[in-house]
Amino acid sequence: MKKIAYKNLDLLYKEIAGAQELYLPVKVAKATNFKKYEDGVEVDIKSLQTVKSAKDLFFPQSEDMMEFKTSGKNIEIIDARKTPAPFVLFGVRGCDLKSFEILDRVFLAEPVDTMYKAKREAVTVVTLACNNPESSCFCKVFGVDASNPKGDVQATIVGDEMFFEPLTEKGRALLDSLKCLEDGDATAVEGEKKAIAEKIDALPFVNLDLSEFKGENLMKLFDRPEWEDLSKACLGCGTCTFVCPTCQCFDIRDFQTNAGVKRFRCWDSCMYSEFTKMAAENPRKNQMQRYRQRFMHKLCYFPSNNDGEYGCVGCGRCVKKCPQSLNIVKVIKKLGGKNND
Amino acid sequence: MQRIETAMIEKAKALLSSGEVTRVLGWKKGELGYDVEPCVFKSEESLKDFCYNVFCGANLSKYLVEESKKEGKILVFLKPCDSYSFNQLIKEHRINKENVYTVGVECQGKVDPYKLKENGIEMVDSAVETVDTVTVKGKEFKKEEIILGKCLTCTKKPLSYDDIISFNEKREPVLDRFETVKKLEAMTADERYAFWKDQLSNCIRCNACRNVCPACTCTKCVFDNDNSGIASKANSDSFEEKLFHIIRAFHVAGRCTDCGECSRVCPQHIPLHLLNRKFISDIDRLYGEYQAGEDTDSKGPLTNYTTGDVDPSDVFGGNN
Amino acid sequence: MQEMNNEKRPLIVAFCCNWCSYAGADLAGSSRLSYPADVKIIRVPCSCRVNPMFILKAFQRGADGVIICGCHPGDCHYTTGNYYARRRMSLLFSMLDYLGIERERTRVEWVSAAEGAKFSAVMNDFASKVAALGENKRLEDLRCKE
Amino acid sequence: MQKIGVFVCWCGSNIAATVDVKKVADVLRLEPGVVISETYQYMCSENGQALIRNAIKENGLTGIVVCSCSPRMHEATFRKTAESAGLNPYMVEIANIREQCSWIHKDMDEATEKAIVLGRSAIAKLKLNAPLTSGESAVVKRALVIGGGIAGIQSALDIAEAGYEVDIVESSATIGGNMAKLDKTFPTLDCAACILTPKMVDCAQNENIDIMTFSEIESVKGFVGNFKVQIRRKARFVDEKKCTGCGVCMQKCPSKKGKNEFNMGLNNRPAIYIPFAQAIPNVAIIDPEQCLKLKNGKCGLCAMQCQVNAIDYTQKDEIIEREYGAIVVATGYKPISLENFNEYGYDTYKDVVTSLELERLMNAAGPSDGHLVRPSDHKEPKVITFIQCVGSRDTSGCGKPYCSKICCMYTAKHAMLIREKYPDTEVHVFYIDVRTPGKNYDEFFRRAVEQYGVDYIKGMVGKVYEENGKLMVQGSDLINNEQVVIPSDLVVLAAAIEPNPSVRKIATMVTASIDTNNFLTEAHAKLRPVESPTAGIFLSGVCQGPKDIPETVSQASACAAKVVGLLSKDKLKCNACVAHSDETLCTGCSVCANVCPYGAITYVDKEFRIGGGKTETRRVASVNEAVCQGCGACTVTCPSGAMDLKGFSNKQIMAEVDAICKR
Amino acid sequence: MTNEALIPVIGVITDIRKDTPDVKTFRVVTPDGKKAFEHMPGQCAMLSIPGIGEAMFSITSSPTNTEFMEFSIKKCGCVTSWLHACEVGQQVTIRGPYGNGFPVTKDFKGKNLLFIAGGIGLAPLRSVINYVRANRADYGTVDIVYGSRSMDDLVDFKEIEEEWKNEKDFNVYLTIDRPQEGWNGHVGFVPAYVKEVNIPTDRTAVLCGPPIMIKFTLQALLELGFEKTQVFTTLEFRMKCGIGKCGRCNVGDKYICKDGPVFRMDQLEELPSEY
Repeated sequence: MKKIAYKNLDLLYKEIAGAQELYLPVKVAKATNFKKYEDGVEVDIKSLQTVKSAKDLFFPQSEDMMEFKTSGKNIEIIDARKTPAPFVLFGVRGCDLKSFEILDRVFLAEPVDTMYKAKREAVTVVTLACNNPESSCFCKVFGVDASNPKGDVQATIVGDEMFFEPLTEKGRALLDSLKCLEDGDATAVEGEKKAIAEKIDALPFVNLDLSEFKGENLMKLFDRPEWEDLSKACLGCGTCTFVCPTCQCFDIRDFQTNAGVKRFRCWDSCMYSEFTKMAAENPRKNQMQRYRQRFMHKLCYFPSNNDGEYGCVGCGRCVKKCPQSLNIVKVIKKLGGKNND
Repeated sequence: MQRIETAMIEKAKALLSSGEVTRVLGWKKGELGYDVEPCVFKSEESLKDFCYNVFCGANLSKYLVEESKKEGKILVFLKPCDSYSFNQLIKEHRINKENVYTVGVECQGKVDPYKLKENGIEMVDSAVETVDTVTVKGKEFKKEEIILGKCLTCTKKPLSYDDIISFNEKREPVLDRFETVKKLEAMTADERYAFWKDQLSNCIRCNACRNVCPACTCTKCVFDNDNSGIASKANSDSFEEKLFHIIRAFHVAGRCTDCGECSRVCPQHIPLHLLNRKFISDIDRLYGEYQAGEDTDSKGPLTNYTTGDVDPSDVFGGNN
Repeated sequence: MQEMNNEKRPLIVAFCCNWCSYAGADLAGSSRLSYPADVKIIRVPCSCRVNPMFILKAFQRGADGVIICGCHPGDCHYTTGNYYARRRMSLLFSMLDYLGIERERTRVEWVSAAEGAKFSAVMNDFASKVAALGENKRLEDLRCKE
Repeated sequence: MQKIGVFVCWCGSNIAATVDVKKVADVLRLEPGVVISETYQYMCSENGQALIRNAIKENGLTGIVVCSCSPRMHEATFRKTAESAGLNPYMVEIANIREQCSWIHKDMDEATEKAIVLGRSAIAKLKLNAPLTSGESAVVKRALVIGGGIAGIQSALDIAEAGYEVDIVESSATIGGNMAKLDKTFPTLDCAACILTPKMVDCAQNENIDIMTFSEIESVKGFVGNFKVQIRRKARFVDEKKCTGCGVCMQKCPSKKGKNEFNMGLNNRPAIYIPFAQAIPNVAIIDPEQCLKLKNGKCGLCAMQCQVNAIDYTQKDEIIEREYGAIVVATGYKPISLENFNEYGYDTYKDVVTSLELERLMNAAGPSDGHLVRPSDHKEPKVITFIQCVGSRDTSGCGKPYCSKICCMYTAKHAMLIREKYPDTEVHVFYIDVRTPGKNYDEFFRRAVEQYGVDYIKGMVGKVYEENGKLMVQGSDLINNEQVVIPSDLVVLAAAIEPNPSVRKIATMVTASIDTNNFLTEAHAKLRPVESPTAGIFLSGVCQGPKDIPETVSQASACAAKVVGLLSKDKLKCNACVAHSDETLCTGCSVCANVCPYGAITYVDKEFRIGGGKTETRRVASVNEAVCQGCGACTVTCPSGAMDLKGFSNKQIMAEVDAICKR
Repeated sequence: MTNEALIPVIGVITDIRKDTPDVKTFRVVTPDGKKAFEHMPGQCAMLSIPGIGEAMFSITSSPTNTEFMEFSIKKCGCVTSWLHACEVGQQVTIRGPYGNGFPVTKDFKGKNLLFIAGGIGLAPLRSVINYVRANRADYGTVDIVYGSRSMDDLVDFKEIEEEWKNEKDFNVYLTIDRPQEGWNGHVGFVPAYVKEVNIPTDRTAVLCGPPIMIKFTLQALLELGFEKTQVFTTLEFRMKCGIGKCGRCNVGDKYICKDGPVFRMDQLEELPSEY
C-alpha cells in the first residue's frame, strides 16, 4: 500500500507523465473528460464521472484505419493503424472498469480487433473508488463494487490522502517506479470502502429487478407495448450512445484528403435514423424501433450471447445526460420485473 | 404554483372528455424528481403522471411536427418560449395548426438540474416554487441561482393561444441576453479563438443540439446526407466541429427563436446558444430588431434585404 | 505573424458572379492588369449562389483566404441576388470573426464588369493581406494538409 | 466510365507565350477520366472545332474541357461544337487560361501551373455535369420601346415595319425627345424638326405602333419572350382620344407662368398646353402645379372652351398591364446639372447658357422666334464665348470621366451658324481637344475655323465673372502660353451629357446591368453592342453610351433588327441551368420562394412512399423552369440542401474548390 | 483471422458481363491473378472503392471455381452505380469471406434440393447451384424455380439454358411476370408457379429474392406441405464491418454478417422482424 497527500497529486501526475502518457479526468471549459495530462491542464480527479466514458481510450470516437492512394485504375492500400505506446489511465471508476470487460467481449472475440487489443494491452489502469456516488448510480445492480474497483492499481481517496494498492504485476511495476509515493497503511482504506459501500446501498436504484431480461423472453420483451410510451420523447440523438461506456456501434467512413482517401471508423448510434437505412428500405423505420433496439441489445440480446452478462454497467450517464430524461432505468422499471414497482 | 398544474390537468381532462382533443402533449413525472420527460397522454387516466413544475424545461413544440400529422386534434401546453418556436414552425408549414389546440402556460423560469447539483442537491422529491424562489429539500434558492441559462435572459411574452393558464405576472429577466456575446466580442481574436477552441473541442457530435432544435426539422440533415458534400458523423478533425456548428447556426439564423434548448441539452455544456445569439445580435444591430417566431407571416432577415444594407466589410463589431 | 515562405504560397479562392465580377476579371485580363497567380477564380451565376459550405470547404481544403465578388448592390443581373449575398456574407463573416478567425481572410467586394482595374487592385490587396497573415491555422483540416 | 477530352488552345501567342500549353495538355492527360488531351493554335477556328468534333466522335467522349479564353467569349461556340458532334452542349466546361491566366501573369512556370489547376478544376466540375436540355417557352409577338426620342422612334418604326406590334412608352407629354429641341443638325445643317417630325408622324400613323406619352414603367416581370409590364399612364387631365389639339384652351388659360420645358425654361407657357406645335400626340396636357382649377377648384375656363369636352379634371393615374416579347431601352440623355461648376457662373449669370439652351435661342420656334438675343436683356450679343468639355473628360470627380462625344461638333455648328447669320459677332471657343472623327466631320470643323473665322483657343477656362456689364471669360491659351480674358456678351457651356436618371430604375426592373456612369452595359462591347446581357432587353441610343444622331439612328435600327429576330421565333429555348428541388429532402418550409426574384417557386402537396407500403403527403417546392433564371438564391437559403442548381450544383462547385485547393 | 479482416486486399476486375439492364457480373482476382480467398457457397465479401464506399455482396461464383470470384451486382446505390460505370482493369478493394454460407456439407448433403429465386436473388444461389453441380454425387434431384420481371431481367440466362438445363436430374422452371414477345415459357409470379409445379415435399428448399416474393413463396411451400425447418433463405441487411462488431446488422441476438446471412425459416421466426 502506497499513498500521497492529495495536495501533492500534481507531483504524481508529473512523474507518471514523465515516463509514459497519462490520461485522466481533465476539465476543459465546463466539461470533464479523460484527456492527456499536460502542463497547465485542469485535472478534475474528484469529479465522479467524466462526460465521455473511458472507452474513448481504447475505442476512440474516430480512428484512422487505412489510407488509399489511387492512380488511374490502380489502388494502393496503406495501413494507418498506429502501435500505441504504453500509457496510464488514471481515475477510472468501477463502472467504467466493468465496461472494459464488456467491450472486451466484443472486440477481443474472434476475429480480434487489433486496434482495440493493442491499446488494451498498452494500458495500465488506475481505478478510483467512488467516495460520493450519486442518485443516478446503479452499478451495484450489475455487480460492480464502486468501493473496490479492481484495476491494475486501486486508488482510494481517504481524507486528504490518496492510497494506492497494486493488484496486478503491471500495477506493481507502475507503483514501484514512482518515487513521490510513500508507504501507507491499509486500515484507513478499508474503513473508507465500508463507508462507500453503505452510501451505495442507500442509493435509489440499487435494487432494480432485472429478472425478466433473459434470452428466452426475447420475443416477449420485444413485443411489449410499453416501448411506444417509453420512447415517445426520444429525439433520436446519440447522447446516450456516446456517453455510454459499453456502446460500441461504429461506422466505417472514407474521407477524401488532398492526397488520397483516408478510411476511418467512428462511433455510430443505433438511435440514428440512418443507422440501418439501405438504398430502398429501412428495417427500423421509426424511433420506437431504434429505441427498443438499443435497450434490448443491452438488456437482452447481449446477455443472451454473453453468458448472461448485461451490456450495461449502471454508470447513470444516460440518466443524467438524456436531453429529454429518458433512460435505461425507466426501461428497467417498466419491463425488468415485478420487484420494480 | 401547484395551482397551475391542477388547472392544466383539469383543462386536459375537460378537452379529452369532450372529445375536442384526442391526445395531450405535456410533461410526465420522472424517477428522480428532475427527470421530467415530454409525453403524449392518451387518456384521462394516464394524466395521473402529468406534471408541470420547475423541471419542465423541455420545449414541446417540435414534437408537433409529427404529432400534428396524425388523426385527431392534440392539446399542447406551451410555455412562452415554446410558443415562439411553435409560431415559427407554423410559418414554415411544418405544423398543421388545424390539428393543434394550444394552451399557453405561465413560466417563471425552469430549474437547471446541474445547477442544483452544484449547490449540493441531487435528488429531488418535490420542489416548491414561488415567482422568485424555489425550495428544494428544505433549502430555499433564489431563481437566478438555479434556473436554466435560457431562463435568465428570457423576455418572451406569451403569444396567441387558444387558451391561456396564467396566474402571475412574468418575472423580469435577470440578465441582458447579449451580455456574453458582447463580452466575447470585446475580446481579442486570439482570445475568442482560444475560447471556442476549448468549448468546441468537447463536442462529441451526439446531435442532441440539432435533434432538439425546433428550427432543425429537415427531413434529412445535410450532415447526414452523403450527397451534401459536408456529411460527417464524428469530428474526425477539429475542423469538423467548427463546420458543424457554424453551418448549423447559419441554417437556423433568422429562424432561431432563441429558445435555448441547444445549450440545455448539450452533454458537454457547450454554450451553443452563444452562436445563435451572435447571429441574432448581428441581425438586430445591422438590419433592425427581429424576433423569430413573433409572428407567422413576416419575411425572415435572411430572406429579406434593404438596398441600404451595411456592407460586409463594415459589419465587424468589437475587437480584432 | 509568420511570413509565408516561397514554397507555401497563400491560396486564395475567389467566387465571382458571372455577370459582373467574372467579367471584371476578364477585363483585368484583357487590360493586362496583373494580380498574383495565387488567386483562383470559381465562376458562379451570382454572388447569392455562394453557399457558406463552399467557403468553409475551401478553408478546409487548404485555402488561406476566400473572397466573394459580385455586382454592385443594385446592379445584380438577377435584381436582388447580391442583396441576399450581402446579408449572408455579413453574418457569416461576422460569425467567423466571432470564432476568432482572422477577419482579413474573408472579404466581399463588388466589382462591375467595367472595373477591371478594381478587380486587379482588390486581388493584389487581398492577396498581400492574406499572405501577411500566414498559413490558415484556425480553419484548417489537418487531414487535408498531410 | 467517363471519357473526357481536354483541348488546350494557344490562342496564337496570347496563351502560348506565357503558358506552356503542351505541358498543360500533358499533365491534364494524366487526370483520371481524361482519355485525350490536345493543343491547337486556335481552338475556336473552324479547324480547331473540327479537331474537337473528331475527337468526340473517335473517342466517344462523354464531356470536354476547353482550356482557352473566357467562357464569356466562347463557351457558346464550344457548346455548339459539342452539340454538332452529338454531345450534350452542357457537357462542356471552359478553363479560362487567357484572361485569368496568360494575360495577367508573366512568369511562365507560374502561369503554367495555374493553368493546370484551372484545367483540373474544370475537369472536376465536368465529371459531375449532367446533360441538360432546355425547356421551351412561347414568344409574345409585341415589343416595348421605353423612350420616345429619335432612338426609340427609329427602333419602333423599324420593328413596326417588320410587321410586329410595338408600344412606345414616353415619360414626357410628347415623343421627339432631345432631338426635337435642336435647331440644325451637323454636319449637313439641315433642320432637326424637318427630318424628325415626319418620323414622329409616321409613328402616330403606323397601325402597329401604340404611343403612350406621359407614361412610366411601373414594374417589369417575366423573362425573354414573356415580359409582363405594368405601365403607369399619368393623369394629363385631357382625354387623349377627344382632344383635337386646336389650342383654344391654351389661349384662354389664365395661368401662364409655367416654365416652358420644351424651351428649356427660357420662356413661359400656360397651365394647359401642347408641348410644341408638332407634338405627337398633338394633345393638350394640364400642369397640375399651375392649373387654378386643380389647385383651388376655381377656374375651369379651358373645360368651358373645349368644344369636344376633352378636359377631365378628375382624371387619375391609370396602370395598365401588357405583355411583351422584347424590351428596347431608349431612355436617352440629359445635360448634367452644372451645380458643380460654379466657376462658369451658370447659376449666377443669366447670359451663361448651355448649348441646348442656345439651340432654343437660335430656333425659329424658340422663345425669341429664332432671333439670337441674350436672355438677360434680349439684346444681340456681339461677343460669344463657348467653353468646351464642361463636365466631360473630367477626372476630378465633379463631372464625368467620359467624352460626351457630340459637343465638339455642335459647337462648331453653333459657331458657324452664328457667324453666318450675324457676321459681325465675334466667336471664341475654349477647347481641350477638338475631336471630329466621322464622315465629313473634320471638314465641317475646319470650315468653322477657316471659312467662318471662329477663334479656337486651346486651353481651359478658369472662371467667368462680370465686369462692367460684360462676362469676363478668363482662361489660358496653351498655344501662345498666356492667360487670356475675353469680355463676352454671351457664354455658352458645352455641358456633358449623362444618361437619363430614370434609367437606373428601369435597369433594375428589367434586370439589365448598368455601369458606374449609369450607361447600360451591352452584352459585348464589340460583338453584341445593342443587346443587354439580360436576354430580351435591347439598347438603343445614348442610354448605352454617348453618340450623335447618325449613330443613334444606326444603333436604333440595329436594335430593331435584333428585336425582330427575336419576335420572329415562335418558341424560345429556356435557360437550362435552372434550380430544381429534391423532393425527398424538401420540407416545404417556403424560405426559397421568399428569395426568388422571379416568383418561379410554388409549393405542391405530393404523396411519397415511406417504406412498408405506406405513403405520406408532404408539401414540397416546385420550380417553374421557364421562369427560373438560375441565380441560385434559393439554393443557399434552403437549409436541407434540397434546392440545387443545374449546371452549378453544390457538388460541382465543391469539386472545383477541392480541385483548386489540391496542391 | 484477426481484425486485419477490416483491412482489405486489392482486387482487379478482369471481366464485366452485362446480365440484364441493371445487373452486371464482375470477375475479380488479386493483382497477381489469383483468387483473393477461399469461400463457401452463400458467403459474402466486402467490395469497396476508396472514397465512394464499401458494400457487402454475395459471392456468385462457386467455391469450386479455383481461378476467380464473381459478383452479380444490381445497380441501386452509390457503390453499385460506380461499379456499373467502371471498366475492366479497374482495381477495387476486397475483404472476406463473411457469413455462415449455406449448409452444403450438413443439412443439404444427400438431399433433394429446391432452389427458388426471384430477380437478382439468383446471385447467391448460383454459387450453391454450381457447387452442387461440381459435387453432383453428394446431392439428389435439383429443382430450380426462377422468375423475373421480364426475359431481359433473368440473370445468367445463358448459363441456365446451356448448362443447368443439361445437367442430370436438374429441373429448371423459368417464369416471367408478364407475357413478352419471343418468350415461349411460363408467365406468372414465382409463388404461383411453385404451387403449379407441385414440387414434392422431400426437398430442402432455398429461397432468395425480394421480401414480398419470399413471403408468398414461403406461404406456397407451407401449403404444399413443406416444414419451415426445410426452408432456408439468405437475408439482405446493411453491413459495415462484416465481423459482428459494428452493431449495424444486429437483429435480436444475431449478427446477420456473422450468424447469417443464411437462416432457416424456423430460426428467423425466433428473431424480431427487423430485417
